[in-house]
This record gives sequence, structure tokens and C-alpha cells, in this order.
Amino acid sequence: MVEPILSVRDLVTYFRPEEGVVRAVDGASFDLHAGRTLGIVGESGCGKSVTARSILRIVERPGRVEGGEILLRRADGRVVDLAKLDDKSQEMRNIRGGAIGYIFQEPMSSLSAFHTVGNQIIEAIRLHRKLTAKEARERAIELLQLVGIPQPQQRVDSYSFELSGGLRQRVMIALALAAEPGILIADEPTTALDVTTQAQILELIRRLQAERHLAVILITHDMGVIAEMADSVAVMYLGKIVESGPVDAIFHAPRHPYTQALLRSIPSVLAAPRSRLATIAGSIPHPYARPPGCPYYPRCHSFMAGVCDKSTPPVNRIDAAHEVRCFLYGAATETAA
Amino acid sequence: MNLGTVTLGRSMLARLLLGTALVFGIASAPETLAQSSLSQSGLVGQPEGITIITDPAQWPKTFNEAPQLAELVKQGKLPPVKDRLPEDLMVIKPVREIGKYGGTWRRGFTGPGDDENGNRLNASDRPLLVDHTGAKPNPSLAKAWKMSDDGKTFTLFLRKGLKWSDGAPMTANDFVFWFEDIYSNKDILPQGIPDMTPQGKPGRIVKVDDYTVNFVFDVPFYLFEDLMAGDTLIGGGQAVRQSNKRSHGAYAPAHYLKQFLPKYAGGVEAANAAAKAEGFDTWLTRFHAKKDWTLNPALPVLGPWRTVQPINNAIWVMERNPFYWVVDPAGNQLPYLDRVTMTLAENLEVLNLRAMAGEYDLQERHIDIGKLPVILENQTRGKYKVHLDLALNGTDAIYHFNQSFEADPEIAKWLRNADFRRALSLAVDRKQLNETFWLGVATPGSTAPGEALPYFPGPGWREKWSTFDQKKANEMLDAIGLAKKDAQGFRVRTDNGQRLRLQVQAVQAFLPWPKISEMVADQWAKVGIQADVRDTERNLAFTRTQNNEHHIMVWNNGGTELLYLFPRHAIPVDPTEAFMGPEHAKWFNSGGTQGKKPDDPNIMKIFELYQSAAGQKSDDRVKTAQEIWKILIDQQYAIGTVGQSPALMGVRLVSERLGNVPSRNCIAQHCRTPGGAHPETWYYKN
Amino acid sequence: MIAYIVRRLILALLTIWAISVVTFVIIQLPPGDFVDAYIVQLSASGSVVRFEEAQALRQLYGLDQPVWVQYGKWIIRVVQGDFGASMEWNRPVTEVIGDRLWMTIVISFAAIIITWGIALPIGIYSAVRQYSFADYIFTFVGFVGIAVPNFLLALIIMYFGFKLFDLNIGGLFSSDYQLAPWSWGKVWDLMKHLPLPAVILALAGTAQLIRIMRANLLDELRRPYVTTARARGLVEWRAVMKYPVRAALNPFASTIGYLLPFVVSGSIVISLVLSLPTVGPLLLRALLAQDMFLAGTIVLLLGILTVIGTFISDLILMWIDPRIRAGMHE
Amino acid sequence: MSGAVADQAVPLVTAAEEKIAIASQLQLTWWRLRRHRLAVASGVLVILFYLVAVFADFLAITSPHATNSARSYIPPQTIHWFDEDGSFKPHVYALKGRRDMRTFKLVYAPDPSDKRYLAWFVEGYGYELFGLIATKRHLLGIDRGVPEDALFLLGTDQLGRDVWSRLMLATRTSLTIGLVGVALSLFLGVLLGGISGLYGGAIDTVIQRIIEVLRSIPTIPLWMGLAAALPNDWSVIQVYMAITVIISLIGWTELARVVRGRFLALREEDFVTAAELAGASRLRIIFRHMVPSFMSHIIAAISLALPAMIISETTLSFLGLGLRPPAISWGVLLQDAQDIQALALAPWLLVVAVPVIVVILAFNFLGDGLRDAADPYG
Repeated sequence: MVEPILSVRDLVTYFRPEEGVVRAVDGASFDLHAGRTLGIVGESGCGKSVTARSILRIVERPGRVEGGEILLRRADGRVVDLAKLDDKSQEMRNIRGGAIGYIFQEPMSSLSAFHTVGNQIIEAIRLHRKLTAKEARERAIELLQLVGIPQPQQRVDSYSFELSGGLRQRVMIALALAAEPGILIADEPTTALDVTTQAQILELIRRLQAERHLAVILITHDMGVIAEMADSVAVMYLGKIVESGPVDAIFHAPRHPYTQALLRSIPSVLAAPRSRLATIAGSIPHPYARPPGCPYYPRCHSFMAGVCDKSTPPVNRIDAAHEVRCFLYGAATETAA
Repeated sequence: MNLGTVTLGRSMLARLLLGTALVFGIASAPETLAQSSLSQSGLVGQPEGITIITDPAQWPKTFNEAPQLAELVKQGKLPPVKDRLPEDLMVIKPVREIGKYGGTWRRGFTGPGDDENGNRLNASDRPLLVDHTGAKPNPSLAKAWKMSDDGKTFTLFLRKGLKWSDGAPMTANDFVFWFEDIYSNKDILPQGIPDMTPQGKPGRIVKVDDYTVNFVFDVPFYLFEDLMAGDTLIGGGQAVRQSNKRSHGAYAPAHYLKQFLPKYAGGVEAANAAAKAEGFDTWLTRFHAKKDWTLNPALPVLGPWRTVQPINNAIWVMERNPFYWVVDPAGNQLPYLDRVTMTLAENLEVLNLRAMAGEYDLQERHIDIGKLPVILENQTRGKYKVHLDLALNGTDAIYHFNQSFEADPEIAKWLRNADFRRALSLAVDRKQLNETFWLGVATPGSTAPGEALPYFPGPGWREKWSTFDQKKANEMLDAIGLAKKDAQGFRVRTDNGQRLRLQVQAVQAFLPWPKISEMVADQWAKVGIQADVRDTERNLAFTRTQNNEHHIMVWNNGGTELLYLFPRHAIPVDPTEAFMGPEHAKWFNSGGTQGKKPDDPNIMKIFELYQSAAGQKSDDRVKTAQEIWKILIDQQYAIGTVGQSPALMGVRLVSERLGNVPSRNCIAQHCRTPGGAHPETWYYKN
Repeated sequence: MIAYIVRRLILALLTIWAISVVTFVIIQLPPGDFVDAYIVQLSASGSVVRFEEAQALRQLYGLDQPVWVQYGKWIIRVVQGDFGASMEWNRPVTEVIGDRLWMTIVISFAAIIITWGIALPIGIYSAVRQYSFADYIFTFVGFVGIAVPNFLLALIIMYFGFKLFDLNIGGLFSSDYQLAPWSWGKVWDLMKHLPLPAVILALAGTAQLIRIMRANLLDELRRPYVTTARARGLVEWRAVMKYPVRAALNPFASTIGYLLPFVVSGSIVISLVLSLPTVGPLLLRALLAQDMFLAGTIVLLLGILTVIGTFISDLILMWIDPRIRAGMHE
Repeated sequence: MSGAVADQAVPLVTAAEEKIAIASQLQLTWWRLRRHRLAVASGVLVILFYLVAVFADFLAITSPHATNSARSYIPPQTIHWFDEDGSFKPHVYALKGRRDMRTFKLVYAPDPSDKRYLAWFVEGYGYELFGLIATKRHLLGIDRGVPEDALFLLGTDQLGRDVWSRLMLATRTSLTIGLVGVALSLFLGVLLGGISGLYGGAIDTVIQRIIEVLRSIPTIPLWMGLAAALPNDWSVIQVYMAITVIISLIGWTELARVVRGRFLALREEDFVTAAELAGASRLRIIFRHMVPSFMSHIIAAISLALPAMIISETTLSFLGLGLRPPAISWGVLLQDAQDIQALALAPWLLVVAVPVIVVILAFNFLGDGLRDAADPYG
């Protein structure tokens, strides 16, 4: 099997404000392959975005990457551990945007209102490519063209608030691709958009991925999007990846109760008309109030008293690609250990 | 004409020599405070003054002039010095030696309101000018003068050949012009001045010949001699009396000013039109500006210096008057100093600091006695010498009790009670005030003028009711029905039992009167009288006194040493400044038509005496003055505290380079400090 | 857009008119009038003004008329560009003010520039390094600025300047340039005297701006677009300077207008202590002397300056903030 | 292992959870404030200052009005803590003073033979504690004789009045003058700002104009005009009140702008609409519903307005327009230090500047902390 372009091992990112500790990412691991799409899914507040930002080392204080490895294979074949890099270092900056592009969820507030979109794209380009202002501008216009923005020559000089939501998101994508990165992280790229625009944006991303052989990390809480886009899936809950595997496996043979719950919550064409849409019992606990043992047990329908609430479940391998973190699978001897 | 022959200096020094070094223990009672000895300081000089050579035989025959004037003569722009000087010369022998020409005299001033700063330098532009003792008048514009035996005609003999600064002759016509076209012009002066209307009977100015002027009155007016010699509306001269919107001074340059008067300028319309053309509202505003030497460089003057850059600039510049009529025994036309420049200081701290930095060559005006230690500290650095000149007036902080106060009957009752006033006077510890605010250099006492002066009422009168005696004060207050006190030990009103609160209105002016009053209030508190000090802005204070709103007002009584010439701070005769009783002043001033007649017989007596004096000969006049002072002091209408001090214009910083400067100045309104010392004789040694 | 500007202009005119009224009222508030003040000033110098002369003078200056008449006459002249004559200085008000107005503006702007020069960097720093040691130090130093009454500072500096460094006392020109007409030499002389008062003047405003800048920037720093900027590999300081600082600076445009009266008020006291040839001492004197037209004109001019300032700052705001611009078009 | 971690995590965490759950806006503010240690320290300082204000007379040593030329310009005294025998007996030396007639300066020499021991809770001048309880007790004095004659911790002024004692009473005046003024401008600011923000439209424009006019007038002439108009027969207290009113007449505009801004934002919020529908009066809406919703901002505004008031008071007094003697305030005391002789001969009079600076710093840091804390973002 080909080497992953990016592989994350036991990533630990904690926030340490005065009031306590938030284990935002608590030992997440996954691989990302060129040309493939990894979907990271979970309810909001489960650490998806933090994971993504950890990779770029742009987690805001008081958050910090405290452990694990983030192994990135550079174009020249070198493998760097981003977790060990100084987040202010030149190399880290080259990687941001250069090797990894990032699409944020709110295009409105993610673009500066005081600068034209062109200005920001050109900046992104010239940060990583030796181009004159003029060339960069040409490039920016091409990019806008590429992401399917009408009359790019005019648009390049307009401000974000003058654009529609869809166009803004396209600009974001252009921005992310400005320096032709190998990896694209799309953080809830479609949440802020209406359904039709969603479809267009997803389509665009898929197209670009195909054209440029991009590795994409798609972060979303929407199983539907995952089903549409992802090759493999990682399901996150409270900073831990509770199940990961190929998209078919996850969808057709979900193991972890949480995954199952998530799946049940997607509206399905197969479902009987007017049947109530299932929701996950209870709500995600407060970050400070992370329960001991398996973080999911308070909401779990197959909760085993004395087991799940005692210690954290180990990772159980279902098959080569499919892993799940739950006591229901594999030897219960784990608990004794 | 004689204001008394006692020379001021001797007795002053006698008093000063009594002093001994001041030593006191903190815990010990203030009584141990001794009057400190000024003589130790070596800052008080001998009174000395210029001498006027009146014997034509001793006059110089040949004359010199300042180089730049000689230059102008060469160019034919100026007649030769000989022709510029009058036949009747004024020859002044400087205090020390013949001087040299050249140099600029740098001074500080505080703005357009400070015109006196320059007026005083031109003090010689008046008919008569007192000598350095302030006691004897000298000739000035007039070479001689005479009062007829009946006291109805006063004659001035002008100098033949006297010329204005533009070269035009100065004659009796200029006196007549002032009298007929300015003084008698109701638009300019709505009403005659007392100086010209003895007992309400208007006098006249009559030209005898070009060089002889008569002032003619219907009733005996012996006082007129004093008026002519004093800093009065009639005798004050052009510089002060016709600047800053004033229109007095007995003479004016007819040949120049006529053009601005409707009478000579083709009627009011024409005059107004001309005024508008020059940016003035009316002919009158224009006239006020044109006759003002501080504003109008073109105005012909008679003083040693004339304005070249008007006062309403950041720097007020004066230059020598090429036709100045005074020479030294060597025949040098005065003044020696080419120029006077006054730099605007927005506040007095800056002015004082600049003085200490040696940025002024001779400054006595606006110098703060409180800064004396600092001033001495910087003597060598600022290259100046400090002189302390002691004033002649009785007190620098006088507490006037408003006799016509009405707003609060209870308060009014006590303000009018003689024993109340006496008690409060006894309660004032003048030594304390002297030490704190006058650095111990002044003299405690009543309001009476200094022993040296003719009007001094006699031994004991500076002490009467004016020595510290808390016990007696308490007894007197108890006796007059103020025995009842409140919890804090303050005496209470007889009407409602509330604490009796007096208001002392104090202005931060020449002296820190508010602070002084705080100390006085603290001393009064010790005899159970609550006095609230009102630190009031100057205009406000005056407006309120004019509206009869004040209980007690603090000011100084400078000028009262010549009671008849400047009575307002001793007797309520002019409503504009009558702290002792504005309503009574209105009554007196209006001849009984306005205001309120005093019901206090003593005040009426004072008014009588004052009026009668005008017609009395010198000796009787002196007696009358002493009489008035005795009543004033016995009644304590105004409490005197500390005076005869250098507090006002008496701290003098003199550049080491400056020569012929007397080591002692006469500090009095009519001495025109420093002008009375003839600055035109001062010069730079190097 | 034009309509907007016009509307602002009309409002500005209204404001100016209101100011003129308030001004006149203020000046009339204290009891007494110029003639009283004049009498006081004369009697202080020992000369006498007789009661009747005083009345004559009142007529001369029309002070005997009711206030509203006086205002009417004044404002009519002002509209015609004639500000009347100063009673105390016996000169047209415009002449009296003359250079002093420019001096005031020069000093004020010098102060404002210094204020910004100090405040913005510190503000930015203490926002980016919130609660850091330096944050405390800088804010502390900044605050000492407002805490020390600036007149006190002025006097102390002046005295010790004289005592220790032999600086010449007060003023904006050294004595040799006092009389001289405007020349490069004089300008340079002015430049040499300017910093001291300007800095003293600036201190007060500085801390204010530090706080505003810090607060604004703290808000902006949390906006996603900063993260975006980082995410595209921008150097940290650049990411901060180009985006959030730019945004945080915006509100400053609107403060320009109000900074002026603040600084001018301050300059009155400073100028008084340091004896600077600004309108400050002139105004103070005019108010004390109740020299109506002079005081009125100065206050009015300052008011107008402010209104213009606010107006301009609005325009600037409109010009630098694309969102407002966009709003204009709609 | 991780289990262990979790275990100890339990109590801490759940406690925190509860806190968060019930935390009100003000509590949240308070938590954030704690983070701003300097602000907390400043808060404590401010409280201390107000304690001084309350107990001014008790802390004063001598009557602040007691003058004596024999004590003029005494420099601050050194306190000797131990006696010769080494026992802890704080004392000062009595002073002998004379005027040097060459320099005209007052020279004071301590007299070691004449010791004055400090004593606590001694009898002094009479006063009313809290304006109620009449007493003569003072914190500090000397064992024999009157402190007026011997004890000058911070020296004396020209009139020989004890600077320390005057400072105590000045603190009272200046700190309270600030309070009254702020209260006034706060009311005006919230009311007018509130109305402006709530109604918008014409009223808003009018109020905004008024504010613009007020701010366009340089404040000093405004003060001068108003201050000079105060009647002569007013007592010090009345003048004092009037001054605060005057100051707050200008002070409210800034606050009004802030409040207006907040209101414009809050206006749309449901609870306001709800209240309106419920037919609550405007005033009620402003003060009952809206004000509480940004209390913390107002607190911050106040703590920043107070120093402004204090500065205003000192400036006014300096120009001779504010409080005048015999009233004692920081401004009045600063005035005494405002001339060359004071700087040269009695620099210790400048000590007044210290509390002014300290208190203003304290207020500013407190306010700054509060504002940071009150910020919606945690």
C-alpha cells in the first residue's frame, strides 16, 4: 500500500484556560493518501476543527499541541513531523498554504472586509511563489476562473461582502489553492450555504481534487456529505477517534454505537414517510465535564456498567482498514489489564 | 508748597536698626518672634535721587546726542540737537556719574492691560514730578508754578521752546485744547472731574501767553497744588492719563489730535466715516486709539521714550524721543538708553523666572516678594543685584468692613459695630502675617501712613487697636452680646442662634490675599468668630463690591498715604471702588441724589473734613488729614495689618551693567516707581 | 453619496450655529461686563475710572443693550466675516488671534501626532501580548500620562529646565526670533521649542488611545480572518499588522474630530504655564476681561475647527471603510 | 493510567461544570477579572483610598486649618524608631527655626535633646466621625505637648499647616467629588444615550447634535463661564456640589455614546421587544431590562470616568475656578505647589501628586480589567 502523504499519530491538543483543562484532541490517529478524501465526522465541539488546525499548528492560545506526531511527506520526499516543528518557523509557514491549503467554514468572517479578494489571493500566491505583482494578479484571476467565478477580472477587485455566500466560498477555495498545495483541508466548507450551493461547492472540490490529485481532509458533521465525498471516514467524539474505516464499511457495517447513532440521524430516502427522524440521546457533555472511561457511555444505548465507566476502551481492529474504540469488540481481557 | 520736610530715609533706617536676628523655638509661643533685621540683609539702600540744576549759569553750553540721532541730523532728517532742545533747559545731574549712550532696556509685561508698566517710564511728561522722597515736587514740563494767595488761581510757567516728539512746539494752547475740546466734550468725558470742580464749582484753564497757563477757580482750592504734583487726573500727564481710554491729564497735542475730532473734521458723520474707513466703529473709538501713546506710534509725546511697536503685540517696543528736553550737566541729551523692549509673559511665574534668568535688565513690577529667597539664590547667575524698596502706605492687606451692607441685618449690625471691628483687629496677630507673607520685612500696624509722612496722625496711632491681644478681643466680643458660642466654640448670631459667619472676599492679586485671609480667619477662629474666605476672581469681586454684596473685602491701601490725592481705599468717595461702603460712596459722589446716607456720625464727620480740606492751606490740610486718620483708626472701619513693605514694586532686580540706578526707590503711587527716579539718566557701563 | 455629504454639511452648519449661541451664553454668564473688568484692571494699576466714564464706555461698546441684541449684532457681523474688535487689545479680533491660532493648531497637531506615535504601537503590543509583563509596563507608563496633571508637569519641567539645563523660559521662540518676521530660521527655532509642550500635551491623550487601540485590537485578533491569514502561511506580525490592526485602526478616524477640542483645552492650561503664544492664554484672558468678541470668536473658531474635524473624519471613514462606501452606493 | 487521570479529574471537573452552568454575566466578569491581577490589586487600592476618605479626620494628626508662621515650610521629618537603649520607641526631634536674613530662608534644626515620642489613639482636635459621633481621638500623635508643634510627617506648607493632615482631608473631598459627578453623568449618559439608542430617528439625531455641540466647545471656557456664575454667598459645600454638576454636564457625553452603541445592538434583542409588547414604559425598559444586561460595561465606564473627574477638579482648581481655599482638595493642595518658591523651597508640597497619580492609575487599571473582563468573548 502506498505511503500516506500525511499521517497523524496519537495527536494530543489541550486547551488550558484558568478554569480547567479541555482535552480537545486526545490521541487522534489517521492517515491521508494523495488523491483520496478523508472525512472527519462528529458533532460540533468534538474536536474536528482543532484536529485540523493542529495539523497547521494554528491552534489559538491557550490551546497547544502537546503530544503525538503529524508526519507530512514533502514534495522532495522528506518526511517532517509538524508536531515537533516550531510553529513560527519558516518551514512551518511554507507548509501552511504551500503544502496544505485550508478552507474555513464562515467565508464571510474568514475574509478581511478591508481588502479586496484579489489582494488576499495575490498575497497568498506571492508568499509561496516568486511572482511579480502583475503575474500574481494574472494567476489570481485564473484561480477565480478555475473555481468558477464569473467575470473574474472584475471580481478580483471586489470585497468579500459584495459577493454571495457561494461565491465567497469559491474565493476561499481559490485562496486555499493559491499556492497549489498537495493537501486541502476543508473545514465544514458547506455549513453556511444553502443546499443547492452546497452541492456546487462539493462538486467543485471533487473536480479540483481529481484535476490536481489532491489529498483532501473533509471536516463535517453531516454524514450525507461524507457519503458523497469521502473515501475513508474517521468518526470523532470528544477528541478521540472512536471509529475509522473505508466509507462503505462505516456506512454499511458501523460498529461503534456513536457511529450508528450518527447514521440513524441522516434522513434517508428509504425511511418510511413521516417517520420521526432519530436523534442521539442526551447532549454532548461540557468540555470540562468529560466523563471518565469511555466518554460516550452516558449516551450509549449498549452501556456496560462497571466496564465502560471505569477505563478508556482500547482500539480494536475489525479488519485492515477498519478500527473501532469500544469494549463491545475484541477481548474483554483489555479491562483486566 | 510743601508736603513736610522730614526726610523719609532717616526715620526709616532708625526703625530698621532696632531689629535683631529672628530666632524661635517651634514649641514656643509666637510672642518670641522678633521683628527681623532688614539691615542684616544689606538689601535696603539709602534714599538718593537726581538733582535738577536750576541755575542757568551752570547749564551746559554745548550739546551731544545719541549716535543714531547724529546720523539722522547728518542726513538732514532731524534738526541739530541744539534746536531740538528748549531755551528753558531741564538739566539733570544723575545719581552718580555722566552716562554713555546706547543699549536696550529689557523688561517684562503682562499684556495690553499693563500699560502702566510703560507709562511710568515716561513719568517726566507731567507739569510737576515729586522727588525721590515723594515729599517734595520738582519742576518737570513746567519750570515753575505758583498758587495765588486767595487759592483761586494756579499758574504753570512752561519751558520756552519745549517740543513734542514730532518737533512741534508745546505751548499753553495744548492745555487750552485739552480743556475745551477733550475735557469739555461730553461725548468723551460725560462729567467734570473733582480735580477741576472744587465744591462742585467748575474751574477753567486760561492761556496767559504761549508759556503761561492759569487754572482759575471760583472758590479757594489750595489743594490743587498737591493735585498737580500728584498722580492725579489733572496732574498725571499724557502717558498715563490719555492711554487706555483715559482722557485726562491737563494737556494734549492739539496740532495732531484735532483732525480726529468732529469739530475740526467736518462734523460727526464725516468723523465717523473716516473712523469706519480705518476699521473703527465710531470716531470716539478711533480717537481713543489715536490719543493713546501705547497704541499709536504717530502720536506726539513728551516723555523720554515713544512707542514704535504698540503694546498690543507680543513685544512692546519704545525708542528714544529725539526731542526729549532733558540734558545732563555735560550737555548730553537724555535718555542714554536707546530702546525699551517689553516681552509679553502670559503668567507671573514665567515673568519672575525670566527675571531670575537675567532676561530683564531692571524689573520691579510684577516681582513676587514671596520668591525673594529664590531670587537671591539666582543673583550671581542672573547677573543682577536685588534691592528692597519700602513703601510709604500703611498696610498691604486692609480689611474693609462694608458699612452700607444690608442683605443680612444681623451681619450688617455687627459690621457697623465699632467694638466688634476693634475686637477683630486686636485678634489679628500681625507678626505672624509679617513672617509668613512678608518674610518679616514689613511693619505691622494700623492703616495709618508711615511716620515719615506729613499726614501721619502721630505717635501711637499705628499701634492703636492694632496690637495682638486675644484676651481683650474675647472680652470685648463677650461684652457686646456675642458671648454665646456653639459646640465648636464659635460665637452665634443673636437672631437665630446659628453660627455667626462673616465672609471675607479676597482676590489673588498683588499679594496672596486669599492665603493671608486664611491665616487671619484662623486667628479670628481663636476668638470664636467664623470667617469664610472667598477666593474670588478679580472682576467678580469688584462687581460684587459695587453691588454692595460683600461683608469684608481685602485690598491694599497704597495711595492713601496722600489721602486727598487717592482717598478711595481710606474713605468711600468713589462708587467704582468703595469697599468700605459702596452705597455711601454713591451718596457722597452723587451729592445725595443716589445711594444711602451714612447714619454713622463719624463717617459723616469724615466726609465733612474731606470736603473742607480742598479749600485749606497746606498746614491746615495736614491737620485735617491727621484728624481723618484718627477717626478712621479709632473706628477701625478698615483693619490694617502689615505694611510699609517692598511687597508692591519694592523687590527690584537691577542688572549689574546698569549705572546711575538709585540704591533705593520711592514706592508710592505719586512717585511713579520707577519713573520718579528718572530712568532717562540710567545707562550701561559696558 | 453626495446627498450624504450635503446632509452632513447642513448638520455641521446647524451645530456651528448652536455653538455660537452656547458660546455667547457662556461668555455672558459671569456677572459684570468688560467695563467692570476694565475698571478693575485700571484700579489695579492705581488709576481711577469715574462712575460716569464707565457708563459712557458701556454705551461706546453697546454693553448697555440687552444680551440678545448684542448677540444679534455680533452674529450678523460674523456672518459677514467681521468678527469685531477686541475691547482689551484695541485691535480687530482677527489680528489679535492672527498667528496664535496657527500656533495652537501646530502645537495641537504635533501633540496629536506624538500621541498616535506613542499610543498605537504600545496599544498594538499590549493587545498582541495581552497580560504580558511588557503589557503591564507599557500601560502603566501610558497611564502615568493621564495621571500626572499636565500643568504640574509643565511647571516642574520649566523650572528645572531653567535651574539645571538653562533652557529659556516658556514661549515658542528664542528672544532673537521674537520680533523677526517668518523665515526658515524662525521656523527651525519654532521646531526646537515645539517638542516640550507638544509632548506634555500629548501625554494626557496617549493613555486614552492606548486603551482604545488595545481593546479594538483584542476584538479583531479573535476574528477568523486572522486564522485564515495564518493558515496561508503569513508571518505572524504581518498577519496581525495587515488585517486586524487595519480593522482596529478604523475607529480612530472617527476620533480625529474630538481629539482636537480635547487637546486645545489641554493646551490652554499648558500654554498658560509655559507662556506659549497660542489662543489658550488669550482666551483665558479674554474670558476674565469679558472681552466678548475676542472670547466669542476664539471659542467659535475652535468649535468650527472641531466640527470640520468631525466632518473630515467622517469623510475619511467613508473613504477608508469599504463597507460604508458600499452602504453609500445603495 | 488514563483511568487514574480521569478519576482525579472527576471532582474538579464537575465542580467547574456547575460553576459554569449557574454563572451569571457578573460572575463571569468577576472570573475574568481575577485573571487581570493588576486590576484586582488596583481594586483593593481604590477601596483603601475610600477608607482614607471615610476616616480622614481620624487619620489626620492636626487640624488642617491650624496656621503658625513659626512652622512655615518645615521639611518632612525623619522618624527615629529606636531610643538610645535600643528599645522600640518611635520619636521625632523638636525643631528650632530661624530666618536667615541673608537668604531670607527659614532654617530648621532638630534638637536631639528634646525628643517627642509618637503615641497612638491620642486626643486631638474635635471632629464628627461619619458626621455623627463627636470625638477627639486621632490615630497618631505625640506623648506630650500638642502634635501641632512637633509632628510633621510630610512637612508643612507656607502657613505652617501640616501637609499630612491636609492630604487626608483632601483625599476625602476629591474622591467624593468624583463620585457625585460620575453618578450624575452616569444617569444623564445612560438616560439620554439609552433614549437615543432606543428611539433612534429624530430624537437620536437631536441628542447626537447636542452631544456634538457640547464636545465641540473647549471644556475650559465652559467651566470658566459656569464656575464664575456661581453666587458669592454659596457655602463651600454648595460650590463643591455645583462644580461636580458642572463637570458632569460635560462628562456624560462620552458615556452616552457608549450606551447608545450598546442599545442600538440590544434594541433588536428579543427580551426588549418582549418588554415592549408587554407594554412596559421606556424608562422601565431602559433601567429594568437593558441596563442590567450591560452592567459590567457601565462599571468599567464609571471606573474610567472617575479619574477624569479628579483631573478635571484639579485642573479647575488650578485655574482658580474649582474648589477654593479654605476648602481642601487635591486640586487646592496642588495649587499650593504651583509656584516657583514652592518648587525651590518646599518641593515636598508636590507629594500631593502621588495620591492623585496612584488613584488614577488604580482606577484606570481597574476599569481596564473590568472592560476586558466584561467583553462578551471569554
